[in-house]
Amino acid sequence: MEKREVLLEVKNLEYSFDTYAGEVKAVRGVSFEVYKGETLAIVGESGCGKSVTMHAIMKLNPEPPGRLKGGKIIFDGKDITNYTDKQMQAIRGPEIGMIFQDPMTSLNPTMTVGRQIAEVILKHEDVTKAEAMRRAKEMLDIVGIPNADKRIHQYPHEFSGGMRQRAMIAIALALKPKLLIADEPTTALDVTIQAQILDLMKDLQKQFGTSIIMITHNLGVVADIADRVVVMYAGKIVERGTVEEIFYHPQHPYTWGLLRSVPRLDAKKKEKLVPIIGTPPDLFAPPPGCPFAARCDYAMKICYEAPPEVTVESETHDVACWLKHPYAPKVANPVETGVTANE
Amino acid sequence: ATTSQGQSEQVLNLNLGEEPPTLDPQKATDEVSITVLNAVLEGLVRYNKDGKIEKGSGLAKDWKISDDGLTYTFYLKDAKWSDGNPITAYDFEYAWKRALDPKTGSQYAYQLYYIKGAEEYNSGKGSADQVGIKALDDKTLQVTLKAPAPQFLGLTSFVTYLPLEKSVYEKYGDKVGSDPSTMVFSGPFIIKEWNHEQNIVLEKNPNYWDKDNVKLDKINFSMIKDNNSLVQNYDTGALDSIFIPGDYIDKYKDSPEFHTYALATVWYLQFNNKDKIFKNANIRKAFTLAVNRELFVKEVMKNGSIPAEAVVPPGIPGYNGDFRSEAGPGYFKDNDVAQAKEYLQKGLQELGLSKLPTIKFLTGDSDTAKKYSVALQQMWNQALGVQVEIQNVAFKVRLDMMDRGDYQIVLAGWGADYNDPMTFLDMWETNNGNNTAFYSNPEYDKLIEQAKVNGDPKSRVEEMIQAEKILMEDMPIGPLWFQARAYVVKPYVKNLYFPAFGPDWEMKWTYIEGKK
Amino acid sequence: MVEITRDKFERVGPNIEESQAIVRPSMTYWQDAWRRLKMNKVAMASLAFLIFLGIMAIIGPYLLPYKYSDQNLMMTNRPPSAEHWFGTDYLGRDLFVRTWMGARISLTIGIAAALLDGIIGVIYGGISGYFGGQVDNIMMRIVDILYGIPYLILVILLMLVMGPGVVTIIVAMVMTGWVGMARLVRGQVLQLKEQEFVMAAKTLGASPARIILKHLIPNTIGPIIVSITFDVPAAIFTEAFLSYIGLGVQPPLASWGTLASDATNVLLLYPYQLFFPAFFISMTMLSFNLLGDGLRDALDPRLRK
Amino acid sequence: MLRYTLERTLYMIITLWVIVTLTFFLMHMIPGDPFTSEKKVPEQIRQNMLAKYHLDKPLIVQYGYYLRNLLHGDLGISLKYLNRTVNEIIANGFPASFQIGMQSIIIGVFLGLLLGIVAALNRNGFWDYVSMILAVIGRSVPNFIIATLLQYWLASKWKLFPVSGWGTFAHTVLPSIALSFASLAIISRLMRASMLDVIGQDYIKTAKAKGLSPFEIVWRHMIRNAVLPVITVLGPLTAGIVTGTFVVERIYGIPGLGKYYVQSIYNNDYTMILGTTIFYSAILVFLVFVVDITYGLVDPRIRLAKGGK
Amino acid sequence: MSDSKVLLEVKNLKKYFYVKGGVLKAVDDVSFAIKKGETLGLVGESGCGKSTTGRTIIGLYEPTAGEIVFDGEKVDHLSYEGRKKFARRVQMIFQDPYASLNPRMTVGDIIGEGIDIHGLYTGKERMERIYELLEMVGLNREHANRFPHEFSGGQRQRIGIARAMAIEPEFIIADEPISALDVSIQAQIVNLLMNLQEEKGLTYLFIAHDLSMVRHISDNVAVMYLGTIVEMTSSAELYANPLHPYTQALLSAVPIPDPKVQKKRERIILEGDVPSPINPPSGCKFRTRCKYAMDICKEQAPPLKEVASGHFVACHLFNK
Ligand SMILES: Nc1ncnc2c1ncn2[C@@H]1O[C@H](COP(=O)(O)OP(=O)(O)OP(=O)(O)O)[C@@H](O)[C@H]1O
Ligand SMILES: Nc1ncnc2c1ncn2[C@@H]1O[C@H](COP(=O)(O)OP(=O)(O)OP(=O)(O)O)[C@@H](O)[C@H]1O
Ligand SMILES: [Mg+2]
Ligand SMILES: [Mg+2]
Ligand code: NI
Repeated sequence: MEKREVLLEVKNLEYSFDTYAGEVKAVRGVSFEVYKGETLAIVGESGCGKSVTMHAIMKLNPEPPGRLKGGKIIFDGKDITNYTDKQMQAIRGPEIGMIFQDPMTSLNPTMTVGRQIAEVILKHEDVTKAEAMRRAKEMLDIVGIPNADKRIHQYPHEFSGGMRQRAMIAIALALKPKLLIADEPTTALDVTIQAQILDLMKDLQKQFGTSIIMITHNLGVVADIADRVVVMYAGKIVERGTVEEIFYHPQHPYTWGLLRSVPRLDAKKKEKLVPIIGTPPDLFAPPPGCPFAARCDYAMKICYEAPPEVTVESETHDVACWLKHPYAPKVANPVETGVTANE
Repeated sequence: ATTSQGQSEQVLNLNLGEEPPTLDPQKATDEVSITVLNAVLEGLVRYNKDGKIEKGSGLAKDWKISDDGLTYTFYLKDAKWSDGNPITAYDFEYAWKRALDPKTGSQYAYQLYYIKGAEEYNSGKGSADQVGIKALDDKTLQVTLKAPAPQFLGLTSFVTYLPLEKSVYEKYGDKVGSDPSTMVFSGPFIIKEWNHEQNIVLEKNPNYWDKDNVKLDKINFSMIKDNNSLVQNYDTGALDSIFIPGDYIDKYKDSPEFHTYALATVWYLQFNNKDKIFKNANIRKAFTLAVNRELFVKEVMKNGSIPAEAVVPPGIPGYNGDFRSEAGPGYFKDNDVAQAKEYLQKGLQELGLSKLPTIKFLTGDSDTAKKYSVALQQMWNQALGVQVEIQNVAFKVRLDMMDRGDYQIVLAGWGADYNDPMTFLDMWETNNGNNTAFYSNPEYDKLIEQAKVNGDPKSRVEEMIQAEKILMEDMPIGPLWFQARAYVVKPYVKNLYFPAFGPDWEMKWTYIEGKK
Repeated sequence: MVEITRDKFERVGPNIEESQAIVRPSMTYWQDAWRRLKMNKVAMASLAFLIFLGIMAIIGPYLLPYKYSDQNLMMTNRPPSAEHWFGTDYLGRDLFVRTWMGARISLTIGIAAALLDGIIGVIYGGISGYFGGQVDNIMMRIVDILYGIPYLILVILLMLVMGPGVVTIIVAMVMTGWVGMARLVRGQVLQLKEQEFVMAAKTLGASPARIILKHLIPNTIGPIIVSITFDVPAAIFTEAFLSYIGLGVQPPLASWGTLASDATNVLLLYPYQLFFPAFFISMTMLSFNLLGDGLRDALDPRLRK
Repeated sequence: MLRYTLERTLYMIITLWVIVTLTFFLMHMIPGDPFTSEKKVPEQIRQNMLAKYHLDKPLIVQYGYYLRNLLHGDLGISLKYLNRTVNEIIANGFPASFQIGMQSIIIGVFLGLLLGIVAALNRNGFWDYVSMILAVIGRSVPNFIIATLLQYWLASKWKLFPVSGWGTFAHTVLPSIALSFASLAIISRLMRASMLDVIGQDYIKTAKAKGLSPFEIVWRHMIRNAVLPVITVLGPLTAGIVTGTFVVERIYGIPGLGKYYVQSIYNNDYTMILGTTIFYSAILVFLVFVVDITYGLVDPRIRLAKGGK
Repeated sequence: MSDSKVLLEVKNLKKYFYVKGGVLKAVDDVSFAIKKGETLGLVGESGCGKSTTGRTIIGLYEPTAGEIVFDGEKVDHLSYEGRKKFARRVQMIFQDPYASLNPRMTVGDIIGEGIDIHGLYTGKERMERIYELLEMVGLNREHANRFPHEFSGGQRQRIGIARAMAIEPEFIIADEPISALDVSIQAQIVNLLMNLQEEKGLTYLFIAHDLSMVRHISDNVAVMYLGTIVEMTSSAELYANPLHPYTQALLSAVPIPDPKVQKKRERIILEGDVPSPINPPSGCKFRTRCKYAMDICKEQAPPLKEVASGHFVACHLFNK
């Protein structure tokens, strides 16, 4: 894979929340980069710190209790780690757009959809109100909402869920930002609507060349849209690689577990699902070793004692697991990859 | 403020305290309305500066009383209504009969019951023609009483006797007195403006027969109820005189602007003579004597009221002078604790009790009523060791409880209706509606009845003295104090008079001098 | 740093216990609420002040050698002194003793009225909300109507039937006071009854009474408690108003309301007489309100963390 | 919309009718009649007066008369102010009460919202406590004390305003301020709570992600959404205030309606009691209705639901 | 298994809500039967009436019309006593693991509530039973004294299952029990449900919108659209041979977790959204989004007809 231009680089990000019981270490040393024009998927169980990471990039976490403990965020060549809120205002919108999970609550119920789109244009560009409204209408057209000239005067509650999420996308993309962060944009939607939205995002990415960070639980969605995948667990990245690498050559037992616990619609027969037992650790007191050890079939003593180092599998693929240590017993990948299952 | 000549503006600012409920003279019953009406209407007589009646002080330039004291003939002055029409005897006849007409619904119609046929007409048993009121001509009015009544002459200045022009009555009917436009005036002033709940503005009446003696050009009546407001308005000069709200006497009592004057009003403990405890006279006496009136008026009231050891207040005329001085100052000793204890013992014995149960003491719900009742409660407790429970209830509730005899002791007061001792005495007759003490003594009743029809002033007064004495022996009520009122008045206000009963002020002769 | 040796790479498998374990300390709802309340300095200060008031209401009247009703007509309207810490009133009664006597009455009235409001309101609102539909409609109209009838008529009639006194005042306050609570509980219940845990109870065959008592009311308890803390000062306030128009407690008893209203009558002359009751009314209300605010935060499940 | 209005109106009328009926019978249970006074009048005269005002008839007949007159918009003659009609008295007193009430509501709403917003934005910060203490003091000091103190300092001491009375704008300032404290307190507390609610909403995150400044977020996205709960209380609050409050009117000598709510009951002024009750209740239900409509204007979700698609 | 007896039969079930703006036909003439020991999956887009169907069956809503027969007895319109008896045999598992547990009760009390209501055990026995249930769903006994908020979503859902199992029902309606959970946790729950079914011979009505999970757990599947069933057959048949255009679209919309396959797939994208259930389209309710829509679809609602053995579909395309 040829070297592409890096748009966003997150280095060793650490983020904590100070709560009554102590520090919740929500993100514990996360590094990844997003290339121009690609789609990066971040998957992982609920509470593993995906949203916190994204919010940390955008500086949307409530502070306090939130607190950036360390690391660097470099966006488009600029180190935005210590940007003030004022400086961030220029980034949010024109540089990075964001879509949230629940389209029902992410739009202001008392403002027309058109104005909500126009607002972001007015804020960042020197245009007239009428021009902004015209552009808002255009955006609605682009995201595939019919009758856009009527729709811009309607309120969010007059839109269906899918249309609201489209409107959210219109807001996020109104200024053609370089990066779109989509935090579980389809989780709240029906499969049919999800398919529409995913297609739309792919379309728009082609059209605008936007990079996308896609957060999702759904491996199907990852397979559909992602170029590269980051697997997070308990505030850390356990594995990252291209989508093919992750699906066909997964290296981390957690990734294996994820892949084995989803049923496949295209499988010929009902296979037995293999769940990951137990629940993720509480980030309030993360275990000293590998956070996944307690749920890992292959756990070794060392896993409970020390955090694993990152092993590079290929230029694009690395994994944090003790199994990769030369001392470790060799374990075969238990996942029947999709292709084989299909045969 | 002063005029350009350096002379004071003749404007007087006073506070009425509340909105007059009505300025229809035949319907008005309250002090506020009476005060306003007395300033703007003139009766047959008007009390002069020192509270006396003399011929020509009102619209009647002269009158004749028949020897049997039953027929009064009044001769009217050539006076005019404020609209310029002459004031005639027919206006009086109309107004008085209007008060008696049952359809008018006049509450004070009974003030005319001295007149022959009046009560019958008012209760629907007689007719207007049978009433002893007759205008003989434009200027002569003849009135026939059903019994001699020495107070009658004075009564003709009373509000119910004040007329408006007959044509005004006919034109406005029930609306008379709701607004200055529905009235004409015969008194020293006219009503210029009446802003409900806010103020009333009086101006000098140019058609008044005695206008030369009226100096004030304007009187502003405000309607402030709140004590603090009132005091501050006086202090800031927005008001020229106020009655001092009870609690503020300390503030003014050393000021040269501070004055008090006696009202013809007596306050007393009224015992329920039907109550199983207070039917006993000794108990009643014990409670009466145990009160330290001297201390009470001085430290609690502070307004110049004087301790009362009798029923009829000083200042009420007797045969030849003051009734009080003719009858003697009092019938018992103030704060006679030893005697009171004795009475209590005796009373308890008679009742077969060893100790008094908790006594209920009914009073109103005003701040003063509460204050007074608490002070009395403490005195009884200290002197007699009795437990007294105070019941503060709303005004009408208290009246209702008194009517039904649902009380043991109540704090009550009585002000004169007319300038005669009888106004304080006849209410204790057995079946008098005001006798809510349920006192009954045939001997007393007999004396009062005799005095009522007695044409001889001297023996009449003697009968009344006799009656008062019996009353104080039986003690159905325990007199506490004769009411006085404290007020402050700015030094530049001259000749503002404070009558002992009736209106709050007499302003006819008032003037302003030296106001800066 | 952990030493990496070969034997550490022995496979031991998952640790189910640990993967299920709950590391955070177990805390009941109340423990958690109390903990969060404790962190709220303002609320704790208020609570401390209220406890102080409570104690003073009990012992305050005995700290000086006077009874609340003892008059001394030779010592009226004295300013605060060593003898009379808060001064004396128009009858020479000691205002310190009367202020704490007043605290007794006012706090009793406030707390009793608030609790009764709470009980009636919870029952009424609970029923109205749970049954909904026509029942709710009618019950809420009754509330509207109750609101419309002049309060004073009700109070006067009540005084007539029950005679004046502290109990009457409490009843008078409760007569319309419960309405707010009923509305609150009803609103909460309307929301809660659509929640799945209520449905779950229904599918288990739970009776309406069980659902209301075990599921609905416990889940509104937060707002209920908060509302009660706000009702206490409201009742004290209403009592002050009733005192102002002459329907307060019977003399020689004193409440803060009667003390304040007596004192306003002489405000220009003896301002200190107003100071103490007004100060304590305000501080009590302030404390209850701040405590209520703190409780609201502490009891709000959404703010739990 | 029309249907909805009609339905609401019907409800209002029924509610009013029940209130009138209950009040009618309850008030007659209070001892005495309008003409009982300290000094007894002869029974015959009392009868004359009762007859004149139809008070001698059985209660149910009086009730019938009253309803009939009410249907013609006639509230009857006051039994204390004997030749003034209740309609006149209300018409006469309402403007003053209304002016003071509106002014105080405007002050209360303006300052209340401001305080609430500032408090919520500085949650648990300095301004939060300042606003809370201001608000709570406003609510916790009985208004007879506030009104008296304002009068003492601002009018009597510093002579900035007249002590009492009515007529010029200056007369209205102190009472408006004194009255506004309560509404200010309620509104600021409510606004704070609902602002805190809104702050946590997802669409605020969206607004932030758009790069809006904190001020723009507050102004455009928070206030409008947060103000909804405030609007709901505004109905009863306004009704209570514009119909006058006894205490403040009494202290400042304002020719308003407030005193009638209290005094008519003490005076057994039956027609006045009913008149003020009807007037108050009607204003209340009307304002609640207005508030509902305003609510729809502010919150488009409700507008549609009620209009029916 | 296939010849075992029918446990639940729903006949022409209707449930209408009377709302502002008209009648909302949430469930409009739905019929199906579930045999003992089997699982019927009910799928469809949000708002199509799945939950309403489940809730009406269990008696949380009164049916507007139709019949529900459980084990040979009519169970619609039961008295309170009848419902209580019925409750012992039929239980429900709810979608939202956060909202379905009373936050003020301990886990032990939540699980024990059914035991208390039906007076099954008391005292020590009751606690033993609660521990047993906790262990059955893979939790441990220490958890009995904790409160729901201390648990993760999957653990809570297991508590919900334990609550339902506490009174040993024969039939369980699972209303999207896994949609709120993480993928890895979903499998735990599904496996748990399937194990319980094997052990206790339970019968399920499994409501979901995740077609892959439904297929995994169900013997038969019914596809709902706007309150009506458009297709119903065995799960193998449905996925191998979907007939109704809606079913086809629905299946093709499910992304497959295999990038090569997924990126090559031809998808049938459904235009637009589900119409409002207050004013559904005339005739076939799906016609507004159906690319095969014909004139007749506008006029006539297609009946649910058996087009092949055990394969029912409601579409005019198969109505020759
Ligand atoms: N404001 C906050 N205060 C305290 N802790 C927080 C806060 N926000 C997030 N956390 C904690 O940070 C951790 C990571 O949360 P995050 O929202 O990033 O998870 P996520 O991976 O996005 O999960 P999901 O898939 O549920 O959205 C969680 O343990 C959460 O409890
Ligand atoms: N209590 C109710 N009152 C009025 N309408 C209701 C009620 N419950 C459900 N509905 C409506 O009935 C329709 C079907 O709802 P239902 O909850 O059964 O859908 P569902 O298929 O379970 O959807 P989801 O997947 O979102 O849970 C929806 O339009 C819903 O708005
Ligand atoms: Mg997230
Ligand atoms: Mg559902
Ligand atoms: Ni008619």
